[in-house]
Amino acid sequence: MATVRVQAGPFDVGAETAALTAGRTDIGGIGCFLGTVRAGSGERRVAAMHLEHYPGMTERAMQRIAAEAERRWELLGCTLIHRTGPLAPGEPIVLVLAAAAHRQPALAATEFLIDWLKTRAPFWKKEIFDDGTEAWVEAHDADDTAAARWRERD
Amino acid sequence: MATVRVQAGPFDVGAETAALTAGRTDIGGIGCFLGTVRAGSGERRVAAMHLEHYPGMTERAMQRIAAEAERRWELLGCTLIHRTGPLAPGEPIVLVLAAAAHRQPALAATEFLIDWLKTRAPFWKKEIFDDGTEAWVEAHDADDTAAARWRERD
Amino acid sequence: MSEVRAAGSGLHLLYFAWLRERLGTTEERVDLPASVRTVADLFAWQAGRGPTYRAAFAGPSRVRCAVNQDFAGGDAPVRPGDEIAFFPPVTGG
Amino acid sequence: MSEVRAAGSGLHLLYFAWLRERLGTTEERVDLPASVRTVADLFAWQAGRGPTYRAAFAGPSRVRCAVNQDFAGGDAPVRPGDEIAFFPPVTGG
Repeated sequence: MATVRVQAGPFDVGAETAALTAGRTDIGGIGCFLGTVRAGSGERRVAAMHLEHYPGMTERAMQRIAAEAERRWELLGCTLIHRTGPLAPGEPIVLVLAAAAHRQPALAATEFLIDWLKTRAPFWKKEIFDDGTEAWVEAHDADDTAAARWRERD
Repeated sequence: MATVRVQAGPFDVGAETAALTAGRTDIGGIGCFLGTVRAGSGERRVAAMHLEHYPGMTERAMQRIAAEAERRWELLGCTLIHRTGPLAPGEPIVLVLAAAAHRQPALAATEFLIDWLKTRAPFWKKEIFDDGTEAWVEAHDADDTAAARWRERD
Repeated sequence: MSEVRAAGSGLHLLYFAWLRERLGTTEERVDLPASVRTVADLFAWQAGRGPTYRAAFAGPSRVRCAVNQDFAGGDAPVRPGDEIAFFPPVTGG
Repeated sequence: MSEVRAAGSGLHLLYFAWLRERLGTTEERVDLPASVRTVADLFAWQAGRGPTYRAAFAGPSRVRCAVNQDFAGGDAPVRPGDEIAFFPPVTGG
């Protein structure tokens, strides 16, 4: 049931939401998270972001994450789209949509999906700075902590 | 900073998201909630929904709810749009958007905004059923409970 | 936020949703009754206006109130010129 | 979900992100070393391939592993034909 896509090009939030809800009258709420590239606030500004991924495993991991959300909540639809390749500051990176009869499961599933995407889908971000240097983004403990919340409630 | 609108016509999720993020490179995440009209699952199906509101107070209440979210989280933008008048099953009723540097405040603020909108903004829903009967929707204790979570954390 | 005040020395009363339908009234302008200093007083006064009003406003009422477009409890003062709205618990969102 | 298996009797090794850059290798095919039964064995074998490999794979390594496109811990078995990927903790989303 879930729509899972890995793509280089941009996505259209309105079109994806419309596709998820088209012809449905059983959906009461759609939760959504849209992640975008930040330029950062340090001395070096991010000039570009490069998203590397593991083709094949990425789609499998995203399908599993969606399936786990569908196991935990009564979802009426779910969309995960993640971009790869070069991205400019301000551009969208990731889209999560979760539809349900009521808002609580829709919003909880949205939070779960982005927490697990950040810790269980094989993507890696490299920042290219305006001074020409570059650095792979380090994994955040906060992301592991956020993802671990969901294991505890299992 | 918040965009607050009460309107009869539909809204465009993609356009509202784009407006919130246009030209920004400090936003890392946008949380979103979209509420839609359910046809219901009982014997009587909802043929139409009618949204009544209190013009003047509605906008004030929505501005205050947005201001409270901005007080609680470091938001980089926030949009609240609520429709009024007659709506068909499947149609969008309400849109909440909250932008922040990171996903946690964006998603927490989104949840807060819809919880408070449901309990503190003067809207009333009437359901018109396919058998010609109609009924005002009753307030849910669950909504009060959801909204009360945020008072406790104050 | 700017204060909302209806013009005049009486009260501007508004009704919404099933309360509006049941009372058959959208809005009315009334002189400030001498007995009314607070929202609770106004509920008591409304309850004395006949059986339909009594059913809505007497006892443990399910009706909510806003004074000058802010939610108001029973203790809230009522003053000449106030815009006072009565309605069921809200159900938007 | 269908099982992912690389063809052949050796191992198909993949490297991502800074590990790929540091090792200068995107992928390689190796014969299954006799000493390797598990992912932990494979880390030990990799650590013996020179200083760059040792820095990445020896001791308390920050490198993660997937066997046939599923995250795998040190105990996970390694079999002929497996596709085995090494990479830093993920940072997408």
